[in-house]
Amino acid sequence: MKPRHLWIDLFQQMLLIRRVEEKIRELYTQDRIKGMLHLCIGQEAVAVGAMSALRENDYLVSTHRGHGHFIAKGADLGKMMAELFGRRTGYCKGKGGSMHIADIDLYHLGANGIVGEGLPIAAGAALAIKNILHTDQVVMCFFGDGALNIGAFHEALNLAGLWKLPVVFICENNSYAISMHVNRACAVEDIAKRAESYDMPGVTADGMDVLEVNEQVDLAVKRAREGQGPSLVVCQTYRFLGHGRNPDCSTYRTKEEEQQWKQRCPIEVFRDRLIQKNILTQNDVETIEADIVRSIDEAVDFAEASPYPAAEDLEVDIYA
Amino acid sequence: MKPRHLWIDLFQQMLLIRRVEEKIRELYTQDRIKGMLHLCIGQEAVAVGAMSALRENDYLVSTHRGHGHFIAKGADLGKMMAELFGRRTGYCKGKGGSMHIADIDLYHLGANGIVGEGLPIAAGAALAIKNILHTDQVVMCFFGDGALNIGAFHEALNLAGLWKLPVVFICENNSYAISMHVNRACAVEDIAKRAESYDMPGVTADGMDVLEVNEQVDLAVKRAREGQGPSLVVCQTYRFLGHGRNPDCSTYRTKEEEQQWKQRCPIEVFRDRLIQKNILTQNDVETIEADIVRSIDEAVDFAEASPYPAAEDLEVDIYA
Amino acid sequence: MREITYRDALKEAMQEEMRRDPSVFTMGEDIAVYGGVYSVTKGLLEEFGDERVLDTPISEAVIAGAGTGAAAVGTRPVIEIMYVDFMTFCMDQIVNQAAKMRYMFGGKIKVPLVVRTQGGAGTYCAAQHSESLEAWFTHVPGLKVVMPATPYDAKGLLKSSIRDDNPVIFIEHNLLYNQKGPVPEEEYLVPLGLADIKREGEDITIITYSSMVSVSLAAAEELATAGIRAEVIDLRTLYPLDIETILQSVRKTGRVVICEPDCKTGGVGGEIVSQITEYAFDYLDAPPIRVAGRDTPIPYSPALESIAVPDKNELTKAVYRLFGRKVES
Amino acid sequence: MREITYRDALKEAMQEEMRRDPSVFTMGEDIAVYGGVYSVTKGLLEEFGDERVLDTPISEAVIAGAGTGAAAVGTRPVIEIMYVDFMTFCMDQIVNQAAKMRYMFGGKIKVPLVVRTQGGAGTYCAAQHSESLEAWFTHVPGLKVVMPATPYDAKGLLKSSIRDDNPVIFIEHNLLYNQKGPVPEEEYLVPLGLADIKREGEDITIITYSSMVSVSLAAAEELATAGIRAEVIDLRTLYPLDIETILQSVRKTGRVVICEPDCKTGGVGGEIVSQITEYAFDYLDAPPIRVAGRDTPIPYSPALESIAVPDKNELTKAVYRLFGRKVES
Ligand SMILES: Cc1ncc(C[n+]2csc(CCOP(=O)(O)OP(=O)(O)O)c2C)c(N)n1
Ligand SMILES: Cc1ncc(C[n+]2csc(CCOP(=O)(O)OP(=O)(O)O)c2C)c(N)n1
Ligand SMILES: [Mg+2]
Ligand SMILES: [Mg+2]
Repeated sequence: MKPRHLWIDLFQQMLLIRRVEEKIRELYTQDRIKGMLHLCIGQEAVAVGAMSALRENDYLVSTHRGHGHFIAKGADLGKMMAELFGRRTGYCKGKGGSMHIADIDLYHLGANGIVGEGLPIAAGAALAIKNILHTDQVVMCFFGDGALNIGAFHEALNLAGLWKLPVVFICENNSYAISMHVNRACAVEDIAKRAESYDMPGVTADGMDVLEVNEQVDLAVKRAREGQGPSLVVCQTYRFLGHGRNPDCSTYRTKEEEQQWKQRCPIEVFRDRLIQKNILTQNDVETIEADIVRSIDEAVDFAEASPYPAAEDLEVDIYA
Repeated sequence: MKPRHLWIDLFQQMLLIRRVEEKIRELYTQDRIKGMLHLCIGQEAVAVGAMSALRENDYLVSTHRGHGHFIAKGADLGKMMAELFGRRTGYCKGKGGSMHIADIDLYHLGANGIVGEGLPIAAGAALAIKNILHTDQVVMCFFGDGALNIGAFHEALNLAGLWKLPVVFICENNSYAISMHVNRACAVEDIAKRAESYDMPGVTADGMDVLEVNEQVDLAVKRAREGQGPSLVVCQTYRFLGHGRNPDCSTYRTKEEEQQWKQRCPIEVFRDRLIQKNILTQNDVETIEADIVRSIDEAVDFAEASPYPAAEDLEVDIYA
Repeated sequence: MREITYRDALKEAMQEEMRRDPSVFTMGEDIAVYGGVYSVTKGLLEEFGDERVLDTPISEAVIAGAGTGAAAVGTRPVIEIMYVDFMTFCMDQIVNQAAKMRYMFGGKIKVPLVVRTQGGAGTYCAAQHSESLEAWFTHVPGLKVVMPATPYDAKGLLKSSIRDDNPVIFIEHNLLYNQKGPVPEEEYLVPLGLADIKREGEDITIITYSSMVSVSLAAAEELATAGIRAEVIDLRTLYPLDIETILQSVRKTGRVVICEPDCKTGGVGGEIVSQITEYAFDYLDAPPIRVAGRDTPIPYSPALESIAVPDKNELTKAVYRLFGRKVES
Repeated sequence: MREITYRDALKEAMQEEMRRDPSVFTMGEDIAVYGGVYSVTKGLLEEFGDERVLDTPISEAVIAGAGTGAAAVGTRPVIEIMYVDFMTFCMDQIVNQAAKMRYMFGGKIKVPLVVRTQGGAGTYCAAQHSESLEAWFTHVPGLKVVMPATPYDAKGLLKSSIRDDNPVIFIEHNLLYNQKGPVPEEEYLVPLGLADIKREGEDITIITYSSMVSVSLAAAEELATAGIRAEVIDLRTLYPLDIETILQSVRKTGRVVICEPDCKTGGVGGEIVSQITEYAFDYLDAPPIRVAGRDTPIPYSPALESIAVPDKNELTKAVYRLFGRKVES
């Protein structure tokens, strides 16, 4: 388990993600940010718990719901916001947006608009590391429960298990793929058991508990780094809001279910724990909040003050 | 288990398949048959054992190594040979050849040139049966060990397990996909266990024993017919010859291994058993052989006497 | 005549055909309980039940492959692939199986499969949710390719597609779902393979389809004020191509612009230009040209996306140029 | 100069590049122990070991996806997809990932991935093992598409493809593996994007590639005896297209035939005709025509397969017709 003095850091990161997502929601509700967006509010503990098991030069492969991963990997908020605003100063010069945000300098191989497509890419990065680059880097690959039944999941896990690749597969199981409950999509309930088909350990973690996520993922990362191959870690979590911009979830889930999960808010529960254990005071929390708000405001200002790409940029960077 | 009086029938079918395949080999060695071909010599017990668990109007989905399946489904040898000869009188008017031979009247949905592609098709036929046609038909789907690691396997088995479709998946595990040993391709050794990921039973049968195959498949077919959903039956078998036309297997398997398997020839072992149990005499065997040889010769004569398709046929039957 | 949206027109087509023929069923991601991410299938689950309206896992390959298998045994599946971009996951099932099965089997089988999907740029969804891949499918013998531009055509063509005995790739456009247009209450069909002259004109032929139809009509309107009478042909079906209607128009006008939403190189326009050149070369007063999407992935930034795909200005400029008129670039 | 086969030329390219650059590695089905079903990679395992020469399971999607991931982190994978027909399994990985990654990421990443595959009709392998799908890939910005016709070009282009920093679809032709041709002992490269005039002529331009190059050269030979001097342009790279070389020739000859192995509708010929019409309309003495594969799945029967794809006779007849000469059909 992470030493206690790092718990504050975990809390801080989760809160930062939450506040950034809230700001983004505000911005797209005002139509200042366009396009397809998926917020990870409710799932912050997975991103932060998992990523804090990584070294700086470990690779990350993210998903369409990737803001949290990106922030936990150390994203500059200004460049991230600029990307969402479609500005030239964004991480992808405005060409990627939320679903394709990436930064190779941060060892971040991109969000992905296609369900499950991160898995083969992660396997490939891990293969390159193991066979060609000969470093002790690890690749972390996030995917949602929706990706459990797509062919790429099977092919990638089989290859990783077969070749003992240094990759950690993290399933963020928030029970839904858009409207589809995981039990209506996946022939089995115990997802982690699927790891057995690929000769790798599979564990389930409480995705609302940042420390538990971190503990489980840490083991998996160690295994990978030591050459023992891949693991599957299933984190049970919940998205508090709608799938994308559409806030309505009423056709496929109940208010009661939502309420139950919201009571387990990974940030509030952890905050109370930190305060209770005297690791943090209410005052500290407020300072942290204030810092976060300020940094987000700065990021938004930077983004909105930034220029759009010019027409000449359209056909640039297609080829190297 | 099949009643004894049907054992002769099983023997006869296996022998027929063997002799047809031998004839085809002779014919392509003489370049009288062209193109890509995959013989099932050594694997006859799987085709015959499995198929004899079916009713006439149960569907069959076959593979590139499909001659045995097709014969066991009741193919007319003349029309089959004509197809391999690329003649107009063939099952597919010469357009399909070995890899695409099919006959919907025989409830045979086709050999398939693409590894693993039968599985989704089989799932779909089973879905139609269950949800729309409301019959008690069953779909039997063969595939090789090579298909175990392609996405379609995962997606099809998941869907079938999820929706409890009336389909039986039969893996003909002959240990090799061209040159690739199954243990070099599949992250786990116990293939049948993969069924657990899809909420269906998975069993392993001795694919060199026609009665054992039949017994296991029979259970699976009953389950499917009774609405209990799909099963996976892995039949351990061996192809005695090369993968396709190329007879050389020396780069990837040993003569000793081949010898060991050949000693377990499903036909010879079963013949000896029948004779030993006085179900069959040596004389009967010879009569059967003679009948088979005659029918094959007739089939070849029919095929070779048949006309090729005409140039006008080229662009016919693309659309209904 | 009443006006309904493209979305509702499609839904009516589904309802009418499902009522008419019990062998029609539909499956796809989020189409049942949720009613489809573009709400086209809303209400179908309630009316037809969960045997005929199925939510699938995210498994495009098996959706298409199972559709093919179901079609092969005599039912009429309408599968939904949420974005045409995701057709990349089921190319084998569509191209090597569904499209070829009848031919490979010597004509003894029918594969009445409809693949409903939608695509196109214009919604700030970036490179993986904005593709126009129709050209690929026109290159696959055995498939038909349909792309309706109006509610009327959407309904009539979808009904015909469902009744067709061949695999049909039916590509809707996400910018059109909310568009309203006249749709009769009475039943009707729009046959596959027939283009529609959406506006008559004598001076130039604009050949177009899907989202570019309204762009072309707007351009024609503007051109008219400049004295250029443009004929606008909405292809509706890309394969089989209604080359007769095209040639008739071209013989009359002698000038052609193709206005297409997909990227130019390898797009559907190339094929059309080639056929025109092959069959009506002597009628051409000027080279047929293409006003098409740029050869680039679709960028996210609204500032760039809007110039990645043709608009009215680009089209009218191209036409003016063809008539030798000066335009400020 | 020594003569070696197309197969050996490809193998030499692999060997030389793997010796030169330790970040080059290769994976695919049956390529290591077996040496490849067309023996192109025979001996690589022995020389470079099993970390750099990998037999994969039958998992085309992850082969391509892993290739993309490996390329993204700085290595140079050469993946083999056994038949171009099986590219249908990895379209998403190639089209939505490899091709778009650089653009989507704002130019901050390179994806130096080579997809070696082979295809084409002529080997009695029927509809699922005989495709010519090159047109699809030319329609995907971000990809390069290479199709060599000779041992010399095969070697030089594969070496350039491996050194290229972009995803390259490198499509070999199964009828060419045993063809011999001159290949220097010294190292050389053939740059991507440059067509090659395989025969000079003044009267007509035959534009072709891959297996159709030898067909075109044979036709040119026959045409010469009839007094028609044909120029034969081997495109070698289909994307980016060397339109300059094409236009130069067309301006000289005024007549064009495209001779292509893929099926006509939606094929690469349409694009070329369109570009020629767009940029050299006034130089054309006759409509550019296409001699292409028929719009049909490839049939198994040798009697049919042989007429599904162009041959010398079909090409010469088309040329005679273009010159207004009578030919018995
Ligand atoms: C291959 C593919 N199919 C469908 C989609 C459309 N889609 C986008 S997100 C999504 C649901 C994903 O669910 P999950 O993986 O559980 O992630 P979550 O949204 O819950 O984080 C779907 C179906 C897609 N992007 N890619
Ligand atoms: C998707 C796909 N990839 C590759 C091939 C080439 N191929 C044809 S048969 C074969 C091996 C199949 O092995 P298996 O499934 O075990 O069947 P077997 O040949 O042993 O009967 C391969 C790789 C193919 N036909 N389809
Ligand atoms: Mg989910
Ligand atoms: Mg095998």
